[in-house]
Amino acid sequence: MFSKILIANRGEIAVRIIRACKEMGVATVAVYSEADKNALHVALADQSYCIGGPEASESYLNENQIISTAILAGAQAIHPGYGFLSENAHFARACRKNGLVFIGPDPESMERLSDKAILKELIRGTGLSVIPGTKAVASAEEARRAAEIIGYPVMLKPCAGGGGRGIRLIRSEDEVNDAYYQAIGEAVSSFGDGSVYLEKYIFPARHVELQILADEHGNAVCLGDRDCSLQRRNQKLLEETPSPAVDDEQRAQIMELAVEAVKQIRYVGAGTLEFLLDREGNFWFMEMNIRLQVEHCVTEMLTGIDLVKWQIRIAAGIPLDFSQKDIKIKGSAIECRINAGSCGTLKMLHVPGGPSVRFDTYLVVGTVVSPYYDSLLGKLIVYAKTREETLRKMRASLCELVIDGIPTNIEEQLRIVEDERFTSGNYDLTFMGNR
Amino acid sequence: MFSKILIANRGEIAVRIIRACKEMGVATVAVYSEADKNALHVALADQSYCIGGPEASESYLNENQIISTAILAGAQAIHPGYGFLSENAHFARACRKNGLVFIGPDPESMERLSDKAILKELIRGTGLSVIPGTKAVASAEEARRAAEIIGYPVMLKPCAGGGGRGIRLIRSEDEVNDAYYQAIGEAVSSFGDGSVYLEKYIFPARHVELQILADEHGNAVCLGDRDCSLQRRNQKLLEETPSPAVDDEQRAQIMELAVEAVKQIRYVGAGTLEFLLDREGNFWFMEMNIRLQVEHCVTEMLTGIDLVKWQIRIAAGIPLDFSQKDIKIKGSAIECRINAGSCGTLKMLHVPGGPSVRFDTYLVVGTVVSPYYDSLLGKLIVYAKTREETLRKMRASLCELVIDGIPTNIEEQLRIVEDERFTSGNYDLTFMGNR
Amino acid sequence: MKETDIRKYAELMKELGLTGLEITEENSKIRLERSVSVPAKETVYSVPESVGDTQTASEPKDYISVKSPLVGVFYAAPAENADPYVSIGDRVAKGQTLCIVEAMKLMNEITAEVDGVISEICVTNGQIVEYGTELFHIKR
Amino acid sequence: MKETDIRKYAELMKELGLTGLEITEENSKIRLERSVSVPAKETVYSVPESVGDTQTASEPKDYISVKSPLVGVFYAAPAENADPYVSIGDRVAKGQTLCIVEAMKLMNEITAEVDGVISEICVTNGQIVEYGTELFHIKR
Repeated sequence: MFSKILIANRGEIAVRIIRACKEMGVATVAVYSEADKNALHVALADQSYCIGGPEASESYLNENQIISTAILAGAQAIHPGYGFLSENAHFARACRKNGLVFIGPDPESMERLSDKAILKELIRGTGLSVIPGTKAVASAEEARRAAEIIGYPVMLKPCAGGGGRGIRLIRSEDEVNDAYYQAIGEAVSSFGDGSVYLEKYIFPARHVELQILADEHGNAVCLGDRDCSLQRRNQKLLEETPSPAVDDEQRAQIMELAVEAVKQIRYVGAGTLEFLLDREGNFWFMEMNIRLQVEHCVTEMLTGIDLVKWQIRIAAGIPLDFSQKDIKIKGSAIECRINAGSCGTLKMLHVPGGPSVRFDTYLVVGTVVSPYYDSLLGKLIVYAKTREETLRKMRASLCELVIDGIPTNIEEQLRIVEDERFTSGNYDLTFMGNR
Repeated sequence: MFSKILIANRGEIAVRIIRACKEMGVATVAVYSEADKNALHVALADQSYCIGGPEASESYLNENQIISTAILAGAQAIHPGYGFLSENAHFARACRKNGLVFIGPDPESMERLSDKAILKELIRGTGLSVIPGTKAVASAEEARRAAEIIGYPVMLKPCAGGGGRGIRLIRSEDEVNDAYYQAIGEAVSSFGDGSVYLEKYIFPARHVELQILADEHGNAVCLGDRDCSLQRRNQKLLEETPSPAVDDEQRAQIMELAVEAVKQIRYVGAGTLEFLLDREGNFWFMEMNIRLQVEHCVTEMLTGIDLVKWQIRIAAGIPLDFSQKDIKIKGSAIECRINAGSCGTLKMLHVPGGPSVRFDTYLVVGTVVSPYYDSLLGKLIVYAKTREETLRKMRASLCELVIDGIPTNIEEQLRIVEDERFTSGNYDLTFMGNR
Repeated sequence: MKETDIRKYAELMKELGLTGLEITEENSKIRLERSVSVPAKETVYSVPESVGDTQTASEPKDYISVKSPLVGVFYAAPAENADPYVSIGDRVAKGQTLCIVEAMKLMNEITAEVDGVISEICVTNGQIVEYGTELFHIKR
Repeated sequence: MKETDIRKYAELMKELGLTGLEITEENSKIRLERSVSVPAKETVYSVPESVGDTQTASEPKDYISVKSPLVGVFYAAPAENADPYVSIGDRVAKGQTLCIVEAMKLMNEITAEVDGVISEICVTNGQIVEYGTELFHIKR
């Protein structure tokens, strides 16, 4: 096991990881930008080093500075959290070169799995269904032929794209030509790369993902699913486990397939398989996240398994001490992301409490929310034996939560939690007015 | 089920009960004294009524005012919390007379079980061992004869006593005479009643108690044990479950006996059987608490069962929906009571977080700790899979907890949690220098 | 005293973190006071309205408050169609019944503690009143 | 009353933790008051010492700070037994090497940005420095 870990992140996830380390008896090194010198993660860690200016590129994305600090401070491993360097194979390789353990998959896996085409090829071989689609199409004619085979509606997506930008929907054959040239133009102007590919358009759909833990010794376990259909412009707002759209039998089936797939691709670490779930109950594989997710906490509340600790243990070569049969999917857990509406300074914080209420945050009185980083202030997570009770608990907790001095989306979350579509469980990706 | 409940209490337990009601969809009525008008429980409840002056006798112990408020507000039941009216059979009877449900046992049970002699008689018949002792002894000679049978050392206790006052230890026959007359004198001057009784002195001993839930339908379940040996002058400071002094086999045995005993005495509600555990592993029954305990939360963290909600459901006649085999004693939970050292006004509060960390409190910025009520500010409770990890988690959480403006015992709790006797689990009632 | 001097002193106080400054020179005297940084109390958890106004206690009053000694229902009259015990402007004598607060079927008569004139009736007939709710103002 | 006197008294109050000071001399009298109560901001979660002094930024400075542009180990000299690059009192020219900060086996030379005289060396040989740690003061 490691005796000292550097946390290459900030905000609530840095706090979360530092706390996990303390509970494991592992010393912690925080790094921070000039904008974060008064931040909670800096105060909580055993050692803290300022590594650069407020811009992430100067600090939290500054690979050399972070590795150099880890070496100087005597850390053996680096936890990247989520975002920033967490999916950066170059950084993982640099860690290894400097004798540091990157807490995540090895750089070769990262490269292999970050190439969508390779990943889909790999997954197709495991028994999971991949969304039908093409590689880059060279002409409108080729797009038309492919669409014929896949079946309308289809989507044209930029190969170099991301974040939902530059996507065109094609409902029938006569729309192909115009859409193709518009998509190419947009792809060039947005990403400097005009190649586009075709994919089956699954609608209406829910975003359902499966949490995986896999160790070096060939053990892999699936910790259930999460429904993340509540998004605005591809940003998740609220997540729950288990998904109200998936019945126990379906869940058991897809979990088994997922474990099998992860074993086949020899993945090691914490990971997430993301699917689109259609009305007929088919799971269409979209992509794999090879890091901790923001919403990992709902899975922790449901299963009682600490994902951060297991990430660290797996990186240290420790085998999982539980197996699939130990995972009980009982009750219901919901997370509401509490985001800042704009910058501000925290004047007062009141956090709801009681059994199975958790608020993961970096807020302390005086915390300044600066424009440099994302708007996530904290995550309110509650668990209860039934979804109905969990909903009431979330409502009560949202009502009790007070964040004074920073505009937040608490009111919006309350409206979502009280929305009939949400309470009935009958919602999909269109909930927030998305396509 | 009730649609509205009045909470006849204040502080952290009133907040705890109100939150439980919100999660159950039950409306809440708070009552408060003039000293508590800015208190959190007043702000959280759906309705709040001032019922009297700061002295508890004028407010939280004012039976008529509380019942009258319940009737006016349209509450169907009253939850008394702990302390105040929670063990008051007269109040429970007054509730019933006014068509209100008292959330606790019925007044007849309360009277029967609050008489120590009757209770011990009842328990003796159930298979549990009661501490050997006498009823009131009429002379020094009678005391000597009884001590001969019980075996030295013995204790002389005032019949009217409580809180550990006026107790005398007798190690051998020649101490009986002096002790007897001293004890009588002290009992007269302290309690106005000179009758004393004899009890076997169990030393060294641990205070171990068992949590029970029993419904009207004859179901009774034991939710494991709690070790409360860490006391100062009979005040519990820190509690843990399971007790490190009890092995699994012993635990299974005593839990079974306890369930049997509770069924035999036909107890209904949440209750606690308190024992002294001697070095040979014998459980000696001391007394029964017929209400919620302060330390109920460690049991909740270990078992995942919400005791407050079940108290309310049981009072509404709902049968337990789980049985003994569903109760898994896995992992370890510890509670540190955070007490005020003196009065003050809260300037700033920072609460530790993360998985399985809970802080039940009534503190919000501006809260005034007044001299009228007890010193409990909050309860820090943590849970982890092993006792070692729970200890580390508690240390980290105590270090992170900041209560600014009110002197507290956080430092003392840290010293306890780091004390070798505590970490090894090898402690008893003498820990804090008690006899 | 010149305005510029006052400005100078005020600036100085701010810079030096003073809350008071008094200067007496020959036959002139100046005294400045300021309050520093907003006290923490103002960020306090909002108090529910039912709690009532705490400030009145500290203000000087030219009347005596009659407060409810218990939680109950306020009745201005002895029976439904009867005249109220008192109206605004009525002269009342110490010990005179002013109203009834009903709790648990018991009619609790609230009496005047002083002689005086009813200057305000603070509650309405049938209203639930708490411990400490103001019922009447009596002017001596 | 002279501004310098008021300043002097205020400083004294701060140092001695006084909340009031009144001086009567011949025909002048001065009274100063300050509140000690720690402002709310200072009760904030304590900042670790490594963060450095934030106040210096706002104070007027008569020197140029040379700060470390990276995390690393500070070396005053090019080799173990060599003379240090600069000492206090040395005149330095813009572009002149002042020290080395080593990170990941790379020796990063830190150079003077202005001509001037070294008035202070803020760190010691072999010390770990962070981004922004002050290394030297240079007086122009």
